[in-house]
Amino acid sequence: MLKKLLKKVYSKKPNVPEKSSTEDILRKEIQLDGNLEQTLGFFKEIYSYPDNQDFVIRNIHINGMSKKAALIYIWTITDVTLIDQHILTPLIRNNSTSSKIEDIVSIQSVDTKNVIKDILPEINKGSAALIIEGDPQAYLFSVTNFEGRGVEKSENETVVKGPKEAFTEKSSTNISLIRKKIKNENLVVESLTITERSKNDLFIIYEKDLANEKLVENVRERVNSLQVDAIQNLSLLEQHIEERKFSIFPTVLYTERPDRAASFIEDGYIVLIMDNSPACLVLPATFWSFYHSSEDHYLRFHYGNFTRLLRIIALFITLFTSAIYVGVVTYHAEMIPPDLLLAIAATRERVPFPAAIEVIIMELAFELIREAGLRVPSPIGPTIGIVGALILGQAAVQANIVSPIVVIVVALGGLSSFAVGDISMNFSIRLTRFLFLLVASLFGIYGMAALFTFGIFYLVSLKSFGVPYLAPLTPKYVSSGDTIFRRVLQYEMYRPGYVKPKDIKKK
Amino acid sequence: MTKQKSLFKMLCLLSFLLLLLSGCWDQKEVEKMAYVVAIGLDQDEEDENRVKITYLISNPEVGSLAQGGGAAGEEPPREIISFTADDFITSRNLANTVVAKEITYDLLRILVVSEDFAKNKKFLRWLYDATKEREIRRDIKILVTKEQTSSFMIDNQPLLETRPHEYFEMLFNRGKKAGMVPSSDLLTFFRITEADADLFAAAYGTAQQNDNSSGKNKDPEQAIAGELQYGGETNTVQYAGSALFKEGIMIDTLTIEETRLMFLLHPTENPVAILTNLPDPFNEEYQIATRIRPNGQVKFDMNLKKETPSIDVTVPVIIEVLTNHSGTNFAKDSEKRIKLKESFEDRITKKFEELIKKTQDEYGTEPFGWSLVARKEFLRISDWESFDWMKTYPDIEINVSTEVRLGNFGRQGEMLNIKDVRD
Amino acid sequence: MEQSKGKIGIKEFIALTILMTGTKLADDTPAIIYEELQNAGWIAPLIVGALSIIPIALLIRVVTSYQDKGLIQVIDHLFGRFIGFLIIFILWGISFFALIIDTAIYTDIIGTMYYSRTPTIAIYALLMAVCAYGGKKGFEQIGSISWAVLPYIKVSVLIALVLSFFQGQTSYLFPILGPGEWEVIKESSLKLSIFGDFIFIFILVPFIKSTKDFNRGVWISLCIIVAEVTLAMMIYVVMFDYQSVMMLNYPYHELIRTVQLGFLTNMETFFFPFWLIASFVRFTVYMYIAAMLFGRLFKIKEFEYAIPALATLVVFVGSIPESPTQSIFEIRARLIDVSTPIYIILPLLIWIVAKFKGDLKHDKAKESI
Amino acid sequence: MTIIIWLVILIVNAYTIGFSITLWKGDSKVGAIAMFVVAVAIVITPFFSVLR
Repeated sequence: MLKKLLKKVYSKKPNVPEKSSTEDILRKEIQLDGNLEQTLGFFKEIYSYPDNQDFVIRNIHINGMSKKAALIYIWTITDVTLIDQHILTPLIRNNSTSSKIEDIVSIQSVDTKNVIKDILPEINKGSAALIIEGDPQAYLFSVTNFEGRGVEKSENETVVKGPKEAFTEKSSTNISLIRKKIKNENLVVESLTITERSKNDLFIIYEKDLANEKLVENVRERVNSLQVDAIQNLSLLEQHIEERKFSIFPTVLYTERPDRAASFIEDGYIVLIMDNSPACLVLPATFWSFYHSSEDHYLRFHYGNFTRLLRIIALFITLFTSAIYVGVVTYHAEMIPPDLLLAIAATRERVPFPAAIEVIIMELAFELIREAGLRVPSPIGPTIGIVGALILGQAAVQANIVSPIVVIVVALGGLSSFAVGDISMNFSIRLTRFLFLLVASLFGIYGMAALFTFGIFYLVSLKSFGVPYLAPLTPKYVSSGDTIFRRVLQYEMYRPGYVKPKDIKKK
Repeated sequence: MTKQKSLFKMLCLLSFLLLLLSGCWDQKEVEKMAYVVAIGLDQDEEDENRVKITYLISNPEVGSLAQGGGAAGEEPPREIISFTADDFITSRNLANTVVAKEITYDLLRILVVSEDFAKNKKFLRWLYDATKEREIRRDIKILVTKEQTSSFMIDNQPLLETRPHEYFEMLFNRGKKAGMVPSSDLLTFFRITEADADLFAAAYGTAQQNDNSSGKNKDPEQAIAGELQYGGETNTVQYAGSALFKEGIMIDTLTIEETRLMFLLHPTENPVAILTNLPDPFNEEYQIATRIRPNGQVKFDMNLKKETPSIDVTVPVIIEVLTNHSGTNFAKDSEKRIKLKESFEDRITKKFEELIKKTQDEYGTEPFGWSLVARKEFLRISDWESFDWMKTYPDIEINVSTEVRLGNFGRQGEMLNIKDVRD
Repeated sequence: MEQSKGKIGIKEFIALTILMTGTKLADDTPAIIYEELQNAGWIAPLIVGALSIIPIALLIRVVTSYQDKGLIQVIDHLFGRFIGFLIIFILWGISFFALIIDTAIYTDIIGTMYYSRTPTIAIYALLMAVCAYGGKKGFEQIGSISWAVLPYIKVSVLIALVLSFFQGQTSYLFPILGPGEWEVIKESSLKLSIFGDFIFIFILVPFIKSTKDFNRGVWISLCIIVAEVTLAMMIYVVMFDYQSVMMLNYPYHELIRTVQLGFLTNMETFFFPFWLIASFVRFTVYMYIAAMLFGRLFKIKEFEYAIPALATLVVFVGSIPESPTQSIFEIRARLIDVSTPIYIILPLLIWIVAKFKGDLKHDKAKESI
Repeated sequence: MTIIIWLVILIVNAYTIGFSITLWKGDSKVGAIAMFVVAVAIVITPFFSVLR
């Protein structure tokens, strides 16, 4: 009911006077008719020339044809030297009368379009359009050159042993990074324009003979049904396509490592890539894909599983330490070994707050240090460490605001939280930790057990694109058995059954 | 159905939040608690139906090096209060007239009972209060003191262990390993009292040293707490020997030696090693220091269906010789070794027989836990109950034998013959 | 690899059955058994398990001969509208009543053993809130969660039992026959309905992937449960001796309060959460079954929506009896006695009617071809 | 505490009766009646237990 009401409020159209754009839309439907002046006029209108600074109209006279012509492009996203050397120079120097444009220009790909609507997106993508007097079509030369970083090291998902390269903001680079790993004609890169105003492109990448068609169709449908003006990048897209927007757990994996993406594609998953995102989205994602890291498989069997063990321990420490401390100290003091109990009691003697408040204060302080450390300009970075360690640790204890044991408990939990690499999962665990803390301070271990059961029910009922969140642990599926621990590579024989790949067995 | 769904979600959330808001009933902050480590129980002098309760409360600030402790060093390690109450459950509130913090039994380690009170018929009723109270565990220990528990606690001032719970824990662990006192926990007390067959042995201690002359030159083995003479700068409290309870009432005490023999005869409770002196068969003047260890399970051969039931008990022990004052070289002489073995066997068997005779004649039942072994001879509980161990025991014919196996003769086997040196 | 929607596999099924019935070793069921059987209490689960084979075999014979039909549908089919309604009403009555009594007992355990100052209603409400939430999620989820948590719960129980085994004395088990062999057999057959939950499991047949899985799952879980409960009952005696164990209300909780491991002397808070999770899952299953029967009785297709209301009702009804430790103990002991005949008679009745109608013969003929 | 219990009763009752109405409008009149009985029981039983 409440949700419905809220929905109503949100979906209500704000009452703002809107200017009709029918005129613009009509203009885009116009076919080219060979009248150069008129056509250029349209383009100038559409691109608000000369206000628009990077829109260029270069008027030229083609000698051989003795015709007037104009080259239209956006210079910021085109390769200007390419235009100069391979389009302008040949056209101007050309003398033969009969030559076709395709024969004069020495550019890789030439296309012709005759409706303005079709030409616009091409120009927007960085093509140059040549319009010639008396010719009812436009020649489109692909001279795209978006700026972007080169391929760099991945920063958020670092590994010691394994490839270091990461995705960049340029989708073509990203696709080539994946193609470098999967040299197979079955790798399909579908392209879709998903937004109405900014015309953002999305690439859906999967292996045709592996990925389940229903799944691909499901993704396509969900993406196509988006009615949004603009989605700049994948981080935003993720929130548009996920099933449960209010769920505390992520259901789409966001990774910046091409090797990880490639291995997911090889298991029959689907990968989404967009411009402007130095990462990709992997669908569907289970709990395990957030818990794993690519290094687990690069390391040898025992080493990999050791890190897995550490990570699961860290996960539980993060979730439970502070909650257990509060629960045990306030409700189950008898379970603490007597010496420790007396030590806790002694240090807490002069602390003015109840244990729960004390821990919450420290937890908040830790989260603050963490957030501030992330946002602080790097020259000032070291100060955060000093402030954090000295003021919040040392001084708070000496000032009797917190007891030293709480500092240990919180620091342990905070430290462990870094072991879970995935940023979304990291957040969900850190948030859940506060829930546990709250419940523990009100109901002790009983409350924690209740919340835990509640949480598992919740996890089990989650689905990501039709895949149960805890699969293949439960419900059981044929899979490589890669859950909390991994197997020896040779025994990981099956692709995960829950994505229903067309070919279950790996060779 | 969406209506129900959203409503349901709201309901879940709301009721959960409300539950959260109204929580914290059992919450207690650790620093607002007074941790009772030992409870003393005495008979109130005036009213038969009331008890005098002594609390030994531990001060958490002592012995912690935590920052902000401030003047912790100057606070005493413990607080002792005694008062009269109806029982030790309601006494928790009564204590708050003196102690500011809430009394908790979370750290309760030991229940101290004075000998007078333990011999009282009503004692059992008060002790059974412990089964009702949630905070009292079944693994706490029972100690019987010779004097009033309140004075015992005050006189008990351990010098090295400042924290009282640590003191009691270590004392009992060590005492049990050395075979000086029985382990005497509440769980066993209840079990034995309920089974109504055996005697329960509780640890015995006192803070008063017996000054009368009879104790002066006594063999330490024959002593119980209070009869040993210690000099030097130490705590006056002694723990030695055991107090026997029959049907929940204390009937007698056992000396250190008897306690140790009891351990050796017990089918399950075995001490790790007993250090003791046995007479030297080669020279009456000297004693041989030995370490006695049980060598496997005590063997029983019970024949209870006869008119006069009989039990054959075989106690296997390993004896290591630690000193050899007479200088007899038995390490290398097999004949002498056999003689030594036989003398040990005789000696120990004789002791066993004496003790068993005492239990049969004086107590009517045994503290060795033999009834558990005897139970195996019966198929049904009704048979066992009609056999009535406690009634039958004095008439049972008991044959004890000891199987001695000589262990090592110390690090250096051969001894210097002192007589030869003095020549 | 087609995903069968809402159905659970054999692993989940076994896990669910074990949690549903096996958790009984940790409430007051042992106390009810010990009351009559003294130290021979551990023989009771063996006998009950052996006797349970008959009704279970009969039910399996009947229910699995209908494709994809659960006990409810089979009863409907065999007895017609009116009598079918009556039988299902009785089943619902038992399940709902058992749910109320058992949750009340568990609330009491939590209250008396761990949270003595918290009002019963708060403990009760939290317990039922979690169960209602779980029940609402549907059967597949309940199956999944049972499988996910089962290993940890069983490991914790096993640790507790093994630790106490070393602290106890096996000689407490003697005299081995307790009150006498006839007494043991008589009393344990009267307690037959401790495993009465197995009847309700047959309601779940349509949710299991295949009848073969169901068939195997039932037998495997019966074996595991019998072994587990027997072991637990034995160890309670080994730990406390029969005189004391007869006086304890909740032996498992006394046990975990008494065991110790090295420097950890008070370990109950380690075992308590696992027991809690097991109880949550157990009552979720109960809740789901009760709601399902309720839905069938009153023709409510989406019976999951009735769960919150029923859960609230359980809380209010369950907190009616005063001094619950004793009064509910008596009610529960009586419920076990009352439902024992039903546990025997109903499967027999179903089998006879099915035989009479000729449904089984038909099936047998099919099998022989 | 009483206020909270009443609040819970209120919410659950609203929910139950809502469900009952949906059932009535749907195909199951018997179910609607049963749910209504449950709703009434939820109001009555507290007087014998928590609000005693």
